[in-house]
Amino acid sequence: MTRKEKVMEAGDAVSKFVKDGCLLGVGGMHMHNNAMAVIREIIRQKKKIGGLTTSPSACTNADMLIGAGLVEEIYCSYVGFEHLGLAPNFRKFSESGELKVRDCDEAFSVYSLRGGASSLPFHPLPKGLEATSVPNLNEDDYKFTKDPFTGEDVLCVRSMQPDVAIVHCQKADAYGNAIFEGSKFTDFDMIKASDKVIIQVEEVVPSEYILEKSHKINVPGLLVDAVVDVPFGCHPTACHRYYTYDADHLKEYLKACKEDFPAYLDKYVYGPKTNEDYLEVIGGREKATKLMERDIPW
Amino acid sequence: MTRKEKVMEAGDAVSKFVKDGCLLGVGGMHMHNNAMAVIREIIRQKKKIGGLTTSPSACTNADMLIGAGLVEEIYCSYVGFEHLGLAPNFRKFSESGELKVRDCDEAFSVYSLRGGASSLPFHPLPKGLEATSVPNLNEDDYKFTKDPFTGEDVLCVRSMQPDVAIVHCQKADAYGNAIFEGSKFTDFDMIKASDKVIIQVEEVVPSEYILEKSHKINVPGLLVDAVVDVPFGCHPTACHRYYTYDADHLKEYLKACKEDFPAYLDKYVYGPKTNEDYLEVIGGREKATKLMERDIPW
Amino acid sequence: MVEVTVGERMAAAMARHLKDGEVVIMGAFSALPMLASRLAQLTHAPNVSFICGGSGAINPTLEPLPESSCDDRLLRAECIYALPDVIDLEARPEIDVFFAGGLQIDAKGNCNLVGIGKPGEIKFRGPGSVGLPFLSRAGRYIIYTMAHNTRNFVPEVDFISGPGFVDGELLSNGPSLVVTPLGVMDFEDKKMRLKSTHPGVSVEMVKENTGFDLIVPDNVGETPAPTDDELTIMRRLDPSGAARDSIR
Amino acid sequence: MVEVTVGERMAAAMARHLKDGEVVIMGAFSALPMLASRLAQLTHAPNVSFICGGSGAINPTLEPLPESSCDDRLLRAECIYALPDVIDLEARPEIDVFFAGGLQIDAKGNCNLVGIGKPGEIKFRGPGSVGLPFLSRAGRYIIYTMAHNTRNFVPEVDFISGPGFVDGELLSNGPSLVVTPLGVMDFEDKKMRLKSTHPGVSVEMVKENTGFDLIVPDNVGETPAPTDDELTIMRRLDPSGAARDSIR
Repeated sequence: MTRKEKVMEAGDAVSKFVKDGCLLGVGGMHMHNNAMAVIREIIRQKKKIGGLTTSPSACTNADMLIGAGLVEEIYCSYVGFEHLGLAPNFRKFSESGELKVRDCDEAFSVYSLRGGASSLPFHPLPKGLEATSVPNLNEDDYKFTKDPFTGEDVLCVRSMQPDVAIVHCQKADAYGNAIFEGSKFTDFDMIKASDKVIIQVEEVVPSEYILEKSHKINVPGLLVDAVVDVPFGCHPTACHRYYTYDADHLKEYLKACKEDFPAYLDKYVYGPKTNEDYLEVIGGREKATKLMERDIPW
Repeated sequence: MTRKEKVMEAGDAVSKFVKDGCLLGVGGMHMHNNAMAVIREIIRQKKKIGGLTTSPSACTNADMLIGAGLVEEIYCSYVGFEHLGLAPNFRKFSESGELKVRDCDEAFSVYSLRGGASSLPFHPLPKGLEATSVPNLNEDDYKFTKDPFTGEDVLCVRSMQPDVAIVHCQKADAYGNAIFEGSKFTDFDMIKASDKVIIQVEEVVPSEYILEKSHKINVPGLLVDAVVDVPFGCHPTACHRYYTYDADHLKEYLKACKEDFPAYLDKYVYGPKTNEDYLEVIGGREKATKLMERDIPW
Repeated sequence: MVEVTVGERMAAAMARHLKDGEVVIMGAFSALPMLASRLAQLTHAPNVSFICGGSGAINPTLEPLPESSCDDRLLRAECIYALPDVIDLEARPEIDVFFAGGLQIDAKGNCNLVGIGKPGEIKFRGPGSVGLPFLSRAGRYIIYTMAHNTRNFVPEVDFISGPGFVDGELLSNGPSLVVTPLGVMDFEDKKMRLKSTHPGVSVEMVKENTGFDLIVPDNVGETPAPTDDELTIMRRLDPSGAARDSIR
Repeated sequence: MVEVTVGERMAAAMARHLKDGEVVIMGAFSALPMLASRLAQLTHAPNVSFICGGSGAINPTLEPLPESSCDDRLLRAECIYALPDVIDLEARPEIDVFFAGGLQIDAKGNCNLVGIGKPGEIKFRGPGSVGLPFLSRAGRYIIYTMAHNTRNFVPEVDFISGPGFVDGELLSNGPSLVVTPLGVMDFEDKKMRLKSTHPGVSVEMVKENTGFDLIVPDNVGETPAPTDDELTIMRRLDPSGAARDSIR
C-alpha cells in the first residue's frame, strides 16, 4: 500500500470540492495571502457561492468573486483595499441589492470560526460588544443568551463551519502538511472549522523538509483535501516572505471595476487558463522579480 | 528614558506576584516544562494557594505544592506521573479531605483558560461532553445554558483568569518577549488569561535574537511581569529541546512521598536556597550532562 | 527470533484494528498505542494519521519510541499542534479512533479515571478524567489496559469518565475493541464479548479475572501473533522494549 | 530642514499623547499610527508596546515603515501573534489605547464604518466595522482622519461601529483625542472640543468644516510642531514619505 498524495490542478480541486451554493471561506487578509489562483478558477467554473466568509478584512479575494456575480451573500466585517481605497464591486453589488450583506465585525469573523473550529454550538462574546449597531443589523447571527453562572445577558455569535476553505500558504508536502511562514491571519481556525480544505502553495516540498521544520507554525495534512501548486498564486496580493502585493495591478483593478470589469475578467481570468499563462499576462519574469525585490526579515 | 527590564530572582518574583490565597496557574504538562524552580521558591516562602489550575495533565508541579500543604483546592483534570505511577500527595491529601478537588476534564482545562484568555464570561462545550460524571461532580464549574440560535441546552464551563501564572519556556529577552521551542501545552492561553505572569527560562537572550526569530512561536513581553533566569529550572521534569526528565529523581520523589516527604523537602527545597545550590544537590554537572545527552529533532 | 511479548501481541492486535486512512488519537501513558499506530502506518495502513496527546505531535517518526506522551523526541513530526488545537480536533468528525483506558472498565465499555467510591466519598483517587469525555464524540474507541482483573473489570464503573454504551443518544459509535494482557474483546449488542485469548491464557482465566459476565462465544481463538515483519518493525521502533516489554 | 508636513504634525501629536508603558493597538490603514507609536518608543516612551492589527506584529522595528497593516516587513518584531490571539488581547485590560477612524464621526466620538443611510437602505456602503466594536473595552482611544469636513464630522453617525460616549455604562474611558488634517480635538463633558489648529488653519475653518457645534475654548493654540529630533526619527522611519506626506 502507498500513501495517497493530494496534489492536484486548481481546476480539479475546484470542480471536486466547491459545490454550487456552498458556504465558502477564503483565507488571507487585506492584500496579503489571498488564494487568487484558485479564486480565479472558481470564476472560470462559474461556481455559485451561497455564502462567503473571510478573515476580518477581505480584499480582492471577496471583491473579485462579487464582481463576477457569483456571490449571493457575504459575512462582512470589512471589504476594502486599505490605503488604496474602498472595494468597488462590494460597494456596487451591495448598494444595488444584488449582494446580501450580513453585517458583522472582527469579533464575529474570529469567534464564529473559532466556534466552528471547536465544534461549539455558538460562541459568546466579551461584554461590551453589544454597544454597536452591528448586532441590530444582523439579528440572525447575533443573539443573547444567559450566562449560566451569573444570570447576565451575554451576546453570542453563530458558529460557522464553511463547506470549503481556500487558503494560501508558503509550503506543503504532497500529503497536505503545510507550513505558514508569515502571518497566520484567521487561516488556522478557518482550516479547522471547514469541511473541505484546498490549500494553494508557493512550493510543494518533500516530506523530509516538513519533518525537519515541524517547529514552524503548521497545519496537519489530515485536515487538507487538496494541495494546489501555484507559484505567485496570490497575485495581485502578496504572499508573505515570497513577494509583495502588486500595487500597480491593484490600482488597475480598482480602475477597471469602475470602468469595464468584464474586460478585466477577460484579460486576467477567462483568458489565461493556467497559472503560467496568468503570470505571463501580468508581466512575466520581470514583474515577478520586481515584486520579490525587497528586504524581508529573517 | 530607558526601557524597563523584567529579569529578577525567583524569590523576588514570588514575593512580588504570588499572594496568599491566590488562584495560581502552573504551566507545562506531564513531566515536561514544569516551572519547578519558581514552584520550589513558592514552597520556601510558604505561599498559600487558594486555587490551583494546571494544564489538562499536572505532575510534580501540582503534587509537590500539595505535599507541602499549601494548596486549598485544585481544578483536577489529571494529576499523575504517566508511566511512572499515580501522584502520591494528590491522592493522600484528596482522600483525607485536606485538599478540595474540583473535578474537571481536559475540555474544562482548555476551554476555561481559553474563555479567560478571550475575556468571555463563560465557555460553551461541544455537544456530548455532558455524558460523563464530571459535570455532576462539579456543579459549580459546569452549568447549562440555552443555545440562542436553536434553543437547545448546552453545557458550559466557567471561564478562569488566574491571579498569577508560572510558566517555563526556553528563551526570553529582558523585556519578557519569549520563545517556546517545544510543545506549547496550554501555556499560551494560561499566559493570556492570567493577571500576572512569571516566566522562568533556560536562557535570557538579547532582544536582537528575538527580532531575528519572531517567526517562532512566541509570547509578547507586554503580558509578562517577571523573567526568572534558571537553567535546568524544570528539573526533575524535562525542558523540551534542552534536557529530558530525570526518571531516577522522579522515582526517588514518588518513593519519598510514601516514606518521608518532609525529608525530601528539606534536602531538595528548603536546603538549597538558589538554583545553583539545587543543581549541585541533584548531581551537578554530571547529572545535567546525562539528561542532555540524547538525539533531539531539528 | 526471541519469544513474542504480550506487549507486542497487544500492539499488533490494536494496529490491525486500524483501517487505512483513519485518524487516531491517544493521551497519556500511550507507548503501546503509539507503537500500534506507527506499526499500522508502516504495514497495511500508510494513510493512518495519529496524534500524540499532550505533545501535539501529529505523525511523529517515533524512532526510538518515547515513553512519555509529551516527550520532545515526538517533535520530529509532520505537524506540532498546540494542545488547544488538538482539543479542537478531538471534537471534530475527523477523529475515527480514540485510545482509552481506566481504573475501572465495565461491561458497556464505560471507563473511569475519577476514582473508587461515591460522590463526596472517594476512597481511592484516580488521576482524573483528562480527555476521556471526548470519547462521546469519537468515531469509535479502543480500550487498552496494562492489567486485567476483577478490580479493573467491574460490573459498573463508580464514575463515568469516558462514556461507553450509556443510555441515550451517543454521538460516537462507542467502544469497538478491548485489548488487555489476557486477551482481546469486542462488543455484541453493546456488551463486552471475548474474542480471543493470548497464548497460555484460558477462557476460564479471563472469566475469573473479569468482574462481570463476559459474552463468551463458542469458539474463542488465540490472539494472532505478530508477523515477522511486524515484529521487526516494532523492535526497530522500540529497541529498549519500553513498550513491548511493559507488561509482565 | 524642509517644511513640516501635516502628516508629521499629526503623528507627533498622537505620539505625545501616548504615555510611557502603555499598550497601543491599531488596525487597517494605519501608517500614521504606526509611525506615531514607534516615534513615542524612540522618544519619551520606551516602554510603549504597539500591536499592528492583522499582521499580528508586536513592536515591529518599522524601518522602513510599510503602508499596509499586514505587510510582511512588519514581521521583524518582538512577537508575531496569530490574529485570534490579537483579538484576545483587544478584549484584555492590557490595551490602553486604540487608534480608530471612520466614514463618519460625531460630537460624542462615535465612529461609523458601516455606511451612510438607514438599516435596509444603505446608500453608501463603508468597508465594515472590523475591530471598532472593541473600542467599547479600550482604555481610551484616539480618532484620526485623513480628511476633515462636514461629510465625515456629522451631528450623529448613521451607524455605530465604534462606540464613543454612548448612553449607558461603558467599559472603556471613551475617546480622548481626535487628530485631523485641520487640528487636534479632545473631549469635555463627553463632547468634542477644539484643542489646537495646525498652522494656516483658523478656528473658523475648523468650525465650518465640522458638521456639529464643536466646543471652542477662548484660547485655541497652534498644534506644536515636531521637534528636530522627532522629525529626524520620522524621516528615518518613513524615508519615502508614504505616511508623512499622505495628507495634502
